[in-house]
Amino acid sequence: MQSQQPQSTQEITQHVHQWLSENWDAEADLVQWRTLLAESGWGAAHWPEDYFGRGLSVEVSAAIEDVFADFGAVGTAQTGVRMLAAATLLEHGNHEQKRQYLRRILTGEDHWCQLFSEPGSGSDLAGATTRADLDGDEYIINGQKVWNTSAHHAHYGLLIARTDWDEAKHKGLSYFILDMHQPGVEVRQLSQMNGHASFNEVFFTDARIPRENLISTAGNGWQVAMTTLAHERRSFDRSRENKRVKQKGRIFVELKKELDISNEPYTWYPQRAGRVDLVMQRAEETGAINDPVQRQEIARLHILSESAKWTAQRAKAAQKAGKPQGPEGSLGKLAASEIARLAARVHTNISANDALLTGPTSVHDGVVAEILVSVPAVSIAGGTDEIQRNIVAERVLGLPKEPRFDEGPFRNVQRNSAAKDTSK
Amino acid sequence: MQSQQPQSTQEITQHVHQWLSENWDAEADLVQWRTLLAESGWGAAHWPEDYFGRGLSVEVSAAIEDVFADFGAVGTAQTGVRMLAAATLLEHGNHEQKRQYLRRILTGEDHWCQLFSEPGSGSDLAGATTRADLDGDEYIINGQKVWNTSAHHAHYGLLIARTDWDEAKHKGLSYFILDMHQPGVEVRQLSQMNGHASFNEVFFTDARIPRENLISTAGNGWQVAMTTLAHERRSFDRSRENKRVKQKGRIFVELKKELDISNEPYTWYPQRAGRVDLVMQRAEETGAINDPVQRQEIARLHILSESAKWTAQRAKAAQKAGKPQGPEGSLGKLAASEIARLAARVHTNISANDALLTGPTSVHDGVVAEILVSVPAVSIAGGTDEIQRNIVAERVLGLPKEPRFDEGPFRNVQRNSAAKDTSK
Amino acid sequence: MAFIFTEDQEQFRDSVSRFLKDKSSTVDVRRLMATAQGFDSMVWQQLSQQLGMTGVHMPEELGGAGFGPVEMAIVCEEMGKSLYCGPYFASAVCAANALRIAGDELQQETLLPEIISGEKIACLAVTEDRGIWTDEVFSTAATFSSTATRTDNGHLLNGRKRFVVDACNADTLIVVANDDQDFGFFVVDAAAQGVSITALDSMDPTRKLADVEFTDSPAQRLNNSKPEQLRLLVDIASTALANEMVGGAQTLLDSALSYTQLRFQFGRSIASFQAIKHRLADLLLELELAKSAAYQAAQTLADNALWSTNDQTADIDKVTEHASLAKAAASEVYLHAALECIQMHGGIGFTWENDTHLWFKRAKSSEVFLGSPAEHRERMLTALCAQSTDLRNSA
Amino acid sequence: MAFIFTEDQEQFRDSVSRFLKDKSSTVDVRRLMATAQGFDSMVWQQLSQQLGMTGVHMPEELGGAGFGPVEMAIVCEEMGKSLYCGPYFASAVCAANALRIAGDELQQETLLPEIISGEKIACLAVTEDRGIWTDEVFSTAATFSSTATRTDNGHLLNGRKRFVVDACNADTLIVVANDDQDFGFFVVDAAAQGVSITALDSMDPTRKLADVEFTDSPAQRLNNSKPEQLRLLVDIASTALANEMVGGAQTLLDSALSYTQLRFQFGRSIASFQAIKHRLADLLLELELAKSAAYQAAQTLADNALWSTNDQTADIDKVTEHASLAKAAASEVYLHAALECIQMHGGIGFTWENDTHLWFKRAKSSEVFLGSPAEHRERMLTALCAQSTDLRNSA
Repeated sequence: MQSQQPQSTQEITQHVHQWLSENWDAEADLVQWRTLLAESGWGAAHWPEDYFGRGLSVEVSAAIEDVFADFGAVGTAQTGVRMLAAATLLEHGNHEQKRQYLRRILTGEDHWCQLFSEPGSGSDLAGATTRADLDGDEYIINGQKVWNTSAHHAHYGLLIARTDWDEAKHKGLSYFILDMHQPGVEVRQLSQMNGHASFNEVFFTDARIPRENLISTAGNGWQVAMTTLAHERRSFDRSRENKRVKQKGRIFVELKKELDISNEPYTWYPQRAGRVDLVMQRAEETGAINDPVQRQEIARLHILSESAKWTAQRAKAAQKAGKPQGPEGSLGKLAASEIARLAARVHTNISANDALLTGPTSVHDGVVAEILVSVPAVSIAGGTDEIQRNIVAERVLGLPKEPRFDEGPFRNVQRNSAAKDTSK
Repeated sequence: MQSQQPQSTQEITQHVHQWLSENWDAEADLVQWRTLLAESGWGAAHWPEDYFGRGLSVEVSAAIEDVFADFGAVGTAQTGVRMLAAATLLEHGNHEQKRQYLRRILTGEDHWCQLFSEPGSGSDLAGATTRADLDGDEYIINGQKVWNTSAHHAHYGLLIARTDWDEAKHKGLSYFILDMHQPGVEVRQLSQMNGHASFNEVFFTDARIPRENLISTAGNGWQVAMTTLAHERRSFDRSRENKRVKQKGRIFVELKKELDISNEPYTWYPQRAGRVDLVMQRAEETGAINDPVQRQEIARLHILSESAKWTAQRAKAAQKAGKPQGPEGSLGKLAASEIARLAARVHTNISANDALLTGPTSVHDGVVAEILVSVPAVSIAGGTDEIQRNIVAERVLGLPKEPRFDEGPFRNVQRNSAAKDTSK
Repeated sequence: MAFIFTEDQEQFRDSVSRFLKDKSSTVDVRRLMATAQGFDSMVWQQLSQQLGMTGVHMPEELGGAGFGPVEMAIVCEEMGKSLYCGPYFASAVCAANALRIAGDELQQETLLPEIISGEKIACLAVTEDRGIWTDEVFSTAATFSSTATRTDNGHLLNGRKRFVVDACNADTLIVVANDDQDFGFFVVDAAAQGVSITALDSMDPTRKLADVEFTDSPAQRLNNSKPEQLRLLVDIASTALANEMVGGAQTLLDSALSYTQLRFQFGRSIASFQAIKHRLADLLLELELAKSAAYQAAQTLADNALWSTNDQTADIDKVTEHASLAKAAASEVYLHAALECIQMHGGIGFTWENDTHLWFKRAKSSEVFLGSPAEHRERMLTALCAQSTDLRNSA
Repeated sequence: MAFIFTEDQEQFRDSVSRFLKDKSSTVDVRRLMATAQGFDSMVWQQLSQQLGMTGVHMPEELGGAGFGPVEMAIVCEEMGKSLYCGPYFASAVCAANALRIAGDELQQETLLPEIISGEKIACLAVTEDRGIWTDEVFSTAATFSSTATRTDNGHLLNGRKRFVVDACNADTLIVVANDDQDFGFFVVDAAAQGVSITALDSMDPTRKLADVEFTDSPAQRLNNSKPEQLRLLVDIASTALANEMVGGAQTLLDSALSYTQLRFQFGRSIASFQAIKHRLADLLLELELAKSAAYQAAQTLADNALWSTNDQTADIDKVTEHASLAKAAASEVYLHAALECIQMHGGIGFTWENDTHLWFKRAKSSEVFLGSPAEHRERMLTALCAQSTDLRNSA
């Protein structure tokens, strides 16, 4: 870490290549290897030098990751919520917090989860009513969170909770690191209508957080949460890591275990998107491709999905060219909902009764039925279509904002009756 | 009028039949005949005895109208806005107002129009900004009205105008009878996108209304207007009168002239509704009936229009049976919009390029093109679909009302910039 | 109903509704859908014998109540509301009507009373291969690969039927098969030799499906069998299903109405957002239209002496037109209501714990059962065109 | 464009846009649509000669600018935005491309320069009877009742073409007709003997239509005529029209956005009502998708050496797929935008005085022109299936 920094990207990547030649070992212990990475600063080169990085630019850091990939070497742990935790700590944590958590984030020793959404505050995240009451040197936590991916694997949770009920909604929240392994925290898996269980509910009954686990200051939780959410939107590309695990060596066996855990909630996501890729094949298998009425619907779906693809490419090309983002950049999620809904309809019509079957005798292992019972999630997860339309209308088209009914002390804001109890 | 009232409906109708045998003359002068009707009380038998009626029930009055129809005799004038004027005067007018206007309403000598909507207040009728300022014994009127059917034929207008700008929106309005034949009143016909001109604009520049033409009290205009609007919804069945004019006699020639004027704005209304009745014929003429894709759309239209018809019949049957009105009674207008829109689509597809033609060489005299350019009015006229959906959601489903932004003194309510000028 | 239900019909509906509210809560539905049988025999017995639902539309002399399709449709609508799990549709709607239409007097007297009383459960096996209710199945020109061969002791049945509703629970199967004439209806004992019933795993566990294979299974021909009766049976089944579907859609709309008013976000109930309000108004419109169609289809069946295809005054084209019209309309609103109900519940609407998915899955299985909306629109239009041709010919 | 327009293309668009803003205001449109000619000759001359719009996609050696379909599409989009009235589509898009594709070198050199310079106006006459652009017209197996008979002095043309855009303004007609081989493209002078042009009254007075009858009219065969060129011409015209349509839809969306924000009812702008906001968001989505499709179709034309149907590397199925995809998508969003724009204007949106109906009528005439959305979806899918067959065959 104290070594002289080379100047050009090429020099750096050559240096990293050299370093890997000297240090990489496919038979190493995964955590030991990553500990070495953390200490060398090459595992998170864009992080500050004081915290396991080298203070390099994000672009150079990406080039270094490419070197790792080309070399076939395993990098630091990047799956799940841990990188959101790291980004949030790097921006808002104090020195002790950074020293305490960042290394084990990189090594993958600690799993993290996000504890933001609540049964009573989904679209309206800032309406959280989980309470954190200061009692001496500890905060006492009571309430419930939901939609917490991988909470059942997590050592730590990123929690927003209300510390002040007399402040306005966004100003009474605080942000904490919560130790998940304590008696007052109960995690329950939440089954979905498609039979999968990608999320958890987390219940707090007098759970405790030492005062030093408050991130930033009390009442500043919404600002901190914004950092976490901003990084959530830069979704992690799992394909690279997933490809790597096919390599040989002890370290890849361990890596595969880690990835299996992080991929597990997402196995049904291709079905959720409607499996447009399967449509023509199914239409030929069933003969629906010869039905003029079905052809119209298949064509509509093709038009929609191709247009959405080209629209995304337009947005990407404009961004790459450094142009201001046009409206096309904000529409992907709404388009995805439409595609998925139409695809479900088309698959239903193509497969007819066979669309219902889920058992071993079913078509393509029940994939059509899984599409049908998964698609309704697209227009809800990650911000409902209604919220998306508001965003597009207000931010892209510049139309007036919704009138506010949640100003003034949060204690007086109307909210769900179930959630009201915690405010007493 | 002073005659002894017979007791049963049958006795009354026999009496009327006898009276008609003695008095009816197809060669009479129309106004003279109706003057006789007004004086006899048989032309509006449900009106009070003091005002050209006999104080009978609406049901008996309807039975009397049937006798007139069976006998082939002409009744009192009932077209256009005059019956709304009569209903409003009967409920809110004072004795002098009733004596002055009601007789000539029945005889058809006076034409009336409604002066409610304004360019700046369409859906929001109570947001009217036409002003009426008291100046001695006269109100001085300035402002503009729009969508005034037959205003160019009218002797009198039913006007709502703002007399108090410091009261709340609904409380600052007053209701007047305006003499249309005066220098400060200018009527302009308003052309529509389909080439017809069913409506007028009316401009007021220091027009004058004598104080005694105020209906009810100043500030009570919205309540009075509600009476007019309630009667507007009970739409007049023109078919009976229209059939009658085929009879022979001088009186029918005069009647035909009257009806031609009142029917004139409505000649394109069948096209506005989408002409579902023409669909199968056109589909057979063009061969579209053999196209599986077009058949689907034709079938959708048939399903929609049949279902809407049955839904209306359900509502009617329930009403007849004295049952509380179910949701099915409030949906007709929204259903009509959907039917018309779908019908326009189906007609376009059936007729293809021929759908565009309007000239003498066109299909069925350009009726398809007239459908296409008329249908967009259905979802606007008589309350937009958006207003209808609010009504259904709030009154039928009991969902929360829209938040209000127009309370307090009307002077301070945000409104269209064009309309703002009149409030100074 | 002539656009309004009679007082008697309303009372009957109330009693059905109260019974199902008590016996078919979502707790019951969840319990039963997890079982292989899928229904509660005790409840079945009560609704058949105490309330006479299974025979409401069957003649009094066979143990029924002597009412008609409108009352049968009322039962179906209420069952759709509560998502009743049981073989009513298979046995009382499909099989009993098949026997009534195609059986001769003796066969009806022998077979129907036990089905009407609910002591025996029957089902109707029609579709083969992919379970498609195509134009061919809808028409009188259908051919089936299942065959019934005449022997000295009645017929022997061979073939495979797919997606047979409640076959697993049936004592008696009514099977459509080719014979030496054209095709006809055959009665097979579920326990008879060569009958193999395989339950299917369906996304909708509230409606139990099975494949049925016959290998030289002894079968009794229904003696009045005629090919055109299949069309009438599809009409009856479609009408019943349409009524079931509008019932289900009503429950979904009610659920969305109640949840969106209770649910607060941003300091206001989400039902106060115009986007939600207007969509609920649109859904109400669509549902009321579909209800009118479902009711009308039942009335048209009642008006057209449906129990006899020999009746010259019966307007079978009108029956088919209205049945398929209702099926198409109800399918679309049911699925629409289910999707809106999930969407308006947000994340919770996608969970297993929330009840919405139970109706969503029934909506999906109802959409394909008896043929897709597009197929029924086509079928409806064909029947409609046949009428206008008739009108022109008679004019 | 490869998903982004180049700086040059953006500059070209700006200059076209500025010109049209100046020369094709709605005052101009209203003035011109009321005339029989329907366009302003002076403006036509300026846009052809000063701005080179008519030849932007034509070779430099013939007087064009040497650019391609993307630049042509830019002109069309901007003309759609301002509802430009004039024979650009008929002459520069349809007729010029027909000459380019089917004419031999000499014919191009003789005929194209004057069309490129705008001195002469040409148009393309294809459809007959009801003006339907059916599968047959779209395919290479089309037959036409118009015939071209070979004589010693060239051909004599007989037949009737319907719904010919801007035929009334044309100096030269390019006519598709059967000849002794199959069918081909024929050049006819509008002033030639036996040519009778009858203007049609159309609901959309901004696009002038006419019927054209030929009686022994002298005609010159385009010497490289091949039946499959008609398909390519439909692709080019569909792509151009799709770009024109998304331009028009953009104007309608802009108009709705601006009006709903200015319009106050109930003390708030109607754009603050969620019902309006969400529908405008949906319309934006639909429009951006259709724009992407229209741009892609132009790019695919550009990428596939469209000027020669002999080019073996050209993926004509991809060209057709994208052209019809774009036409179908643009037709639907244009009409949708027009209906929403009227609706959001309320009563005033239905008046003659308000400009919305001008675009509404163009949306309607564009919907049927070159074939309906359903026909283009079918055409697109056929082309798509041909590609996947090719892929399988080559794999």
